[in-house]
Amino acid sequence: MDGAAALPKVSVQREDFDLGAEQARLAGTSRDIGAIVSFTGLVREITGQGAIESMELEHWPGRTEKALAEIVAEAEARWPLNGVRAIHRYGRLAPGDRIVLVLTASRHRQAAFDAAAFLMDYLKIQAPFWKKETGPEGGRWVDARDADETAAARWRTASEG
Amino acid sequence: MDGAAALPKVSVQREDFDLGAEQARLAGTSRDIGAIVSFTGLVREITGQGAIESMELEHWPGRTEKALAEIVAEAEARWPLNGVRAIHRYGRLAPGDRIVLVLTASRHRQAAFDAAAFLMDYLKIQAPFWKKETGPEGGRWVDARDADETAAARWRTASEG
Amino acid sequence: MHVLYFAWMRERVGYATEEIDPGAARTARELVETLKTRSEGHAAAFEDLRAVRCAVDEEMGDLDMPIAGAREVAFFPPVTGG
Amino acid sequence: MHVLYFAWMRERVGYATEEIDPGAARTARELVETLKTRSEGHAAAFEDLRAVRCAVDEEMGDLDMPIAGAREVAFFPPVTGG
Repeated sequence: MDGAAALPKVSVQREDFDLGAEQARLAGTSRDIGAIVSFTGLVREITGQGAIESMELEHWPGRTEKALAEIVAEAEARWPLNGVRAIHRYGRLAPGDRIVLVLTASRHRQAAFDAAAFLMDYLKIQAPFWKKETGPEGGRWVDARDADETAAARWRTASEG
Repeated sequence: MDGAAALPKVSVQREDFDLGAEQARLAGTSRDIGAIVSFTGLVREITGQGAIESMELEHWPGRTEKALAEIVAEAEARWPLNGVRAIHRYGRLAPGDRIVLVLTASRHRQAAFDAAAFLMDYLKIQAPFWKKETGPEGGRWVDARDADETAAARWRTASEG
Repeated sequence: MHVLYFAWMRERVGYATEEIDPGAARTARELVETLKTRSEGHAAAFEDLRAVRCAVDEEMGDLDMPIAGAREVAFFPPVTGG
Repeated sequence: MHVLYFAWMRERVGYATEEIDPGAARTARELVETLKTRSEGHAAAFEDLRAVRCAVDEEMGDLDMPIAGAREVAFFPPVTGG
């Protein structure tokens, strides 16, 4: 894998990321990858409280990286992955900005799709990030969505039920 | 959308594609996209017939583009998409080369994930491409996989059953 | 009538397209019976019809599709793209 | 014992961390009862416990987690990343 093992699987950073470069790095010189799925999450302008001007992402330094690493390890235990990468930004973001990237590589497409969806579902409920939106009426902390609990629960049913 | 409507949704081409550039083009200046999913399919070296040297992708010019456009239109009818893009290569490819790219953009992640998986499942059984692998024992046409029919069938059950 | 062949069917027939008179053939399957007699290559291409798909005027379907009035019939193995 | 607050709990308390003596508190929930009395901000932060999650020495759990011997307890609202 030409040193691919040395690539970080998880990053929590203020800076933006480059999808093309990250995917190229993940694929490396492998000839055994048949499928790569990426998920990019972006800041939407229109939210529950109308048009926002910006968003501030708070996190728990140290614990966040650990949470992402745990979720990545769980995905690697569940699916045969040739590679996996998760990047989550924090700090001040504007509408249209990228927030999160998840990349999964596997021999076959179903494993890559499922692992990427799993990573996003678990990240949503387990990684210690909190969003505060700033709109015309000031700042407002985003409420957690019941739908995110439901989305994550389907993976528990699939593996334990 | 700053002319985004003029971007082609479907391309069948000999040339490689650039994931980062394609995703940037799809997102454009939108502030309404919350999720973008990409799927990249690659040529694997080890296949059913051992290590291959190259692969030749034949297609049906004209009809292929029509098939991809039909699948894209079906995805747009099923999910609320802000954008969708499908690129499929033909001609001679080597292990590690990219074959296909599917990109879906939506407000929420589930629609983007589902639409991308649907596009790939349908493309696999409906787009007129045929793969011929060349290995140590010569050329061999790749057999269609029953698993691809099964994968596509789940979308029929979900919508009609 | 224009007939197209793809992938290993094209290789077995020896060429990608030909013009033929469908005669009394009313379906793709009946057309196959005529085509099989044209050469050993044709016979080999149509040897196992379970592995043959077709399209009449670019409309995908099975071998029982009617071909009356069609300009073009295409024969090919199950697709393997993606 | 080190106590951490995040997001709107941090804002209501007025700061992100504090050192406290847990006294006789055996669980995070019992610790909350002590913390609530420290200021109006603390009381506001813990006003609706259904909206409060916690972690003891970085182990996520519910308010009934034991805190005996813990170096650190964190309180935060449900997470909203991704």
